[in-house]
Amino acid sequence: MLEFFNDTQTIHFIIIVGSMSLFFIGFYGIATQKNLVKILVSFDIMESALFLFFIGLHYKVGLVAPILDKHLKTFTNMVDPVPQAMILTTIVIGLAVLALGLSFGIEYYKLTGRNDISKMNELRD
Amino acid sequence: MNLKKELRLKHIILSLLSSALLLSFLGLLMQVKTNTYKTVGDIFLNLNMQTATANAVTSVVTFFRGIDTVGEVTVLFLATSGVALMLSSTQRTSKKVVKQESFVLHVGSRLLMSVIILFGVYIVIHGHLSPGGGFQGGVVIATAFLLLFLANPNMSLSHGILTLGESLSGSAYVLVALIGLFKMNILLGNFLPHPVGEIGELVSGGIIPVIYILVGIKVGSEMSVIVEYFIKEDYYKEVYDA
Amino acid sequence: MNSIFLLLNLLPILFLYQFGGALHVELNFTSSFTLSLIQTPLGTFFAYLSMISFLLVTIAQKSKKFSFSYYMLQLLLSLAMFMIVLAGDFITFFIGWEIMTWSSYFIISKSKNIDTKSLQKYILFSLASAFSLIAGMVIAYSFAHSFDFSVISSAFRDMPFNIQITLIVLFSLSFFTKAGVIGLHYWVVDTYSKAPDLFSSILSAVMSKMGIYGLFLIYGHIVGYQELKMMFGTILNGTNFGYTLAWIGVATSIIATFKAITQDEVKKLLAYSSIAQLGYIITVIGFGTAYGVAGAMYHTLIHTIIKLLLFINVAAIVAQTGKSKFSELGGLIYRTPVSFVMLLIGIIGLAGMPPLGGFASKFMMYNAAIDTKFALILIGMLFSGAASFLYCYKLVYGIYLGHPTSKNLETTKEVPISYLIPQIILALLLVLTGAFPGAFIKVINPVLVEFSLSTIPYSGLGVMNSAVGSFNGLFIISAFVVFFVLILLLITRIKSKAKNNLNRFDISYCGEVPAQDTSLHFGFGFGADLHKIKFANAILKRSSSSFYESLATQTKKTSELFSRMYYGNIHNTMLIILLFFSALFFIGVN
Amino acid sequence: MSLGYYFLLPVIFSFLTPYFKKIGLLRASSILLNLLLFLQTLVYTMMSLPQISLFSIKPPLGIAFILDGYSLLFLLIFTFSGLMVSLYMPWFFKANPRRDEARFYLFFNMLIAGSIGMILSCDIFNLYIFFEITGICSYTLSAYNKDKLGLESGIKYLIIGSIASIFIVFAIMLIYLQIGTVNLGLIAQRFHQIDPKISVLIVLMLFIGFGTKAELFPMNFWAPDIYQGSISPVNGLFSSVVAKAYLFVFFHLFYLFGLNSKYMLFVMVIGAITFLVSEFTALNQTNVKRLFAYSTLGQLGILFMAFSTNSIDTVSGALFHLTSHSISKLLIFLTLGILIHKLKSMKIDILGGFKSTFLTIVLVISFLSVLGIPPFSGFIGKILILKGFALSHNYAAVAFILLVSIVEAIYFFRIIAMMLDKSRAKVIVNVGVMNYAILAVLAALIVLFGIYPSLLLHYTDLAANALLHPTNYLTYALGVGL
Repeated sequence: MLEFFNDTQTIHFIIIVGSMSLFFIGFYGIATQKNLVKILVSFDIMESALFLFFIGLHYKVGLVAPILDKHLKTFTNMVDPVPQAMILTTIVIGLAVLALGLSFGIEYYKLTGRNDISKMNELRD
Repeated sequence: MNLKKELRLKHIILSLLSSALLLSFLGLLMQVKTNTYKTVGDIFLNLNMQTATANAVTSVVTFFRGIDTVGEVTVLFLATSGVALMLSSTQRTSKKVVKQESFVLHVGSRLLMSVIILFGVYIVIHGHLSPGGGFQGGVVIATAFLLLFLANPNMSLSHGILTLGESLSGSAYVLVALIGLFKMNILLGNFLPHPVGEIGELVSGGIIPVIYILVGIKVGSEMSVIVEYFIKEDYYKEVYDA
Repeated sequence: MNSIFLLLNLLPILFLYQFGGALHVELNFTSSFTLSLIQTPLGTFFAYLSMISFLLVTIAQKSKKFSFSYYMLQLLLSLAMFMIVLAGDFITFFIGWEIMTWSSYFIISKSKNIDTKSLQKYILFSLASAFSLIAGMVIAYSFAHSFDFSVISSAFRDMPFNIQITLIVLFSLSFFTKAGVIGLHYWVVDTYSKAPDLFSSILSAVMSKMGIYGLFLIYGHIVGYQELKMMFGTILNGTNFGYTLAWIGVATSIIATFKAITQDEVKKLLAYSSIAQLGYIITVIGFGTAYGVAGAMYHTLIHTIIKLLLFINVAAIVAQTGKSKFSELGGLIYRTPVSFVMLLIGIIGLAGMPPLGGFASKFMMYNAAIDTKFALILIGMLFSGAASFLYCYKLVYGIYLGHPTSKNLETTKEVPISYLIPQIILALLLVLTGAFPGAFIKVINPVLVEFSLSTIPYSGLGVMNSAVGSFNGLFIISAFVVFFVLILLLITRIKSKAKNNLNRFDISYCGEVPAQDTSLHFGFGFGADLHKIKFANAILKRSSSSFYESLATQTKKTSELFSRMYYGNIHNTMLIILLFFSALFFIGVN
Repeated sequence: MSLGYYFLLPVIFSFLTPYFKKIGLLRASSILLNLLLFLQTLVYTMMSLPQISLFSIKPPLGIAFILDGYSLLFLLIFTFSGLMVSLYMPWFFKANPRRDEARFYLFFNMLIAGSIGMILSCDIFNLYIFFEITGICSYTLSAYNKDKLGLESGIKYLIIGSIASIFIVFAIMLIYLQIGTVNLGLIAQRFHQIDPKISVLIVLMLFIGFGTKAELFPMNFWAPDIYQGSISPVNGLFSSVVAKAYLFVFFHLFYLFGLNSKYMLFVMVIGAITFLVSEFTALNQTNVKRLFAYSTLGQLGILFMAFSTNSIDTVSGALFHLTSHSISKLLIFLTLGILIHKLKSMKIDILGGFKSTFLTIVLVISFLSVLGIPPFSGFIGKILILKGFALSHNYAAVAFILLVSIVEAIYFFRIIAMMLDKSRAKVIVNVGVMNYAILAVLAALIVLFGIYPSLLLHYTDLAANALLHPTNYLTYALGVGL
């Protein structure tokens, strides 16, 4: 019944639709939300969408994870390891920025009691 | 009232815009021709035997694109320092509160913690053999501390040890890179013996497991620091509000 | 300190004298352009003119304390001018031009009565002038592939007509601003009147001449008078171009003359007079005939001498009395007789009366106008020349004649000798240029050759030849001196008698006897009624200031408009980035 | 000697910062580090270019640091600025004591290291990591004050940086999906084979990403806020290092990917608008930091106009202008640090309220240099740029730059008039010996490059050649003959 999915094209189609929808949900989020935490969440949604998109499009039916084990002795028929490495890096960076942003937000909230970014307007001439 | 209307209008316009962008992105990405070139990753797969690492992703992360990982570790380190810079000022005042944890929680959390740490260490040192590695293992280790904090908010980690772990592992990582430069005239060169025959063994792959262990220590301590700062922060605020 | 800088100011003159006319230095500045100093007859003339002016002003500065930085900046200014007039290419010229701009700016800023607005006016006009120059020079470069004057000059012929026009307009605008052509003179009056008193003499006498040098350079050297003739065609005996320029010059001199008459501040009057005199030079500079060029050069020389003399004179009086308005001065003739004589000589020259140098230069210029048959221009020049008598009179009356307006004017002492020395030298020069106008032909002829114009025949030191006629300056001045001495004797005899018997309060009007504090200094106000003349009123009530002020307001409004965008709402900033992305996406991808 | 030191030494330094602090050698070690890197750069100026340092495996598979003429000039600027700021910081911390001095040094050194990484890396994903390192350092440094303003600027910068990085990541992913590589050399080779619509999308995303960070017009509304909220030496770094690093990357990719013919006009117009809007906005400012922030934006606008012209002369002039602008802005912001500390205000009036001949002279020199007035270094850059525009018969650009420069002159000379105005109340400002030396060196460089431009022009010509004809770079990036 799920043979329908055993087609690279179909999988890619689903991944593109899903990840892009997620991406533009995040896009809508950063465009409309004014709460700092929500904005950071939106950024994370966008990033996650990109990870899905990137990893997903590198999967082709029939390929396996690039790890040897008892049965697999050669690196053939495996998915591209570079996108995975890149995503790993990007996740960590995203995490780091998120943590930093939250700590800024907390500190700012403590000082002013606000987390609405559209009301952050003390920096002006 | 008027403002509300305006706001709603803005939301509608923006959602329309997002949908329009989504549709055109979909249209665009659907018709993308697949890549006709051999990707770098495919070449890496062919070369991967030479590194004697069973996990190709690990060899890409720590060796082929090793400097990325140095950068990544640095980014995490910088973020940790940034978090510490931001939140450290409130840290001192939060010590007053005394709220004893229950005995069950005390024992249970410590039992679980040791298991989790063990699991984390396993993931770290098998990074070149199986899925996982320094980052993942480090985060698992940090969750152990998260558990401790959840059980007992009064607990505090020894910053001296964490900093030492952070600094030494990070510096050792860079030193490994520099030793590669001196021994093989190439930064991050794999200067340790890595015979291909040993592939799949725990000790194999030359510097790759070494790097992943260092990364594991570093990520573990950094994530613990971040977790501590955020947890204490939260706690501090509750007290402050009450 | 004064003596050191006096010596330092001597150095460029010696340097120039040493090379004698064959100075040619080239310096590789960057790979694409070189700095070069080349001594041309025109440049040499202006170099000596400015260097000697600096020397004289430095002598006058002995009497007052000036800081080290003031002297340094003044030295820098003189070197910059040296660089300008000897430049062989536009880069050197421009570097000198800009150093001149900012060093003079800093000197002006040291004045006591300067305000930010005047400083801003000065620097912005100077920079506008410089930027117009730089625009011209890079456009010229794009065709000639060199900044060298000679290369650009030879490439000029092959440029498209609109580029040629653009270049001429840009360069002219730049130099007009420096010379203070009407409409672009907005900065001149404020700056001249508010600059340090002695420095005003340099501004008026030397710095404005850099604009004239620039015009000579462009019309005579870069474009060439022959080329101008070919480009624009001829009208009567001159070129169309010269005719247009002459109208600008005449308008400048007429308007500035009227404005000068109504001024109450001494230095403002001198500033307007300076604009008017430069207007004459600009009138004749474009004629494209030998006599036009000669007249312009001669008047440059005379105007430099006169303005140095007058400004130093006024500076001395201001320093001595602390007053700078006609309404506050008066009756100083008894207290400072030497200064009075100097000023008298100055205004005789300024009015263009024989026998002094001023007459020779005016003679030359009027003759040039007659020669080219620009009758209307000639009428205009004569008209403003006649009107200039009025402000000359006001100058001498307001300060020296009439009655002292306050007590301390009656106890003023003669100005210090260091002020008088340069004045005496300048007065002598004025006499000499009047007596030996022919000597100057020897200076002019090489320049005319440089501009490939016909030369002026030379027939003796005292004889000034022109297209229409000639006069013998030596003879005139001898006759004048004889008559002057006779009349002077006569007057002193009468005066010596009268002086003993009369007091200034020995008058009564309508039966009333003036009290001690009644001001009897009335004449200073003349010119106020000029408004009643329709023609003069039309000139006087118009001012370029409203235009520039509205420009400033517009700039401010624009600035406010733009700064409203930067009001720091990060949400909107983000939205703008996203919308910008979307817009570019829909435009670019689809 | 290895290019890797530019990144690895600061990394080790920052990892060990707590221990340096413990033994009390924090400031000294930071100075030493920056000095070492600067000296290494000086050594590189004497070596043949390009130079390459490999990581793990040679390109195009692996990542390498490549130093060509273009990056050499920026390397000089960055390491020099780093050295100057690290020499300045001891005074700053003495004047404004902070608890977190160690963390400042950490972020400061990594900011320089990240910027240098961006200009050296020959791999676009690696470049992105350095981009993030620079980003995180700049977010934290702008929030370093931990007061309302500082945190606000930190949050703003972080949000903007996140948007930029998302677009860049997306672009990198699309590139990898299309041509299976992240090596700049290979991308350059294969870029034209990308599906045209996707290639436009990639360019657009890179443009938004780097353009936002490089403070181009419709995307730079945040920039003045950041300057206002952060401390002066950091302003100096933002203006002379960080903004220039993003500009470097922008044009490096612009020319490597061969986008110059298609997008030249677009970038030029955007640069022109940036210039116009910023200079006009600066007129209306009363906060001194914002004022110079706008001035920086304006100068970046000119640079964007000039860099996109595709002519060696203009680009060389632009590089000259960039160098002199970096020096001037560093000088200005370091001086502002002194003034703000002494006069306890950020209003523009502080520039009229101090009495120090030395500071007045150096400030005037830097202002005149920014305005492009001879005999200071800014003039050479400006005349070369104008000459380049004229040579390509783009007279509109010449007229535009000159007209807007007058607007620029209005506020610079307003400040100068303020400084010279004797009627204002003046506070005597003593500059420390070290600051005296730093500012004197910077001012001397401005004058030196103004009267002896060949010294710098040699490097800018090299850089312009390397930028517009990156064949050497490409062979190294492709790992040919290694």
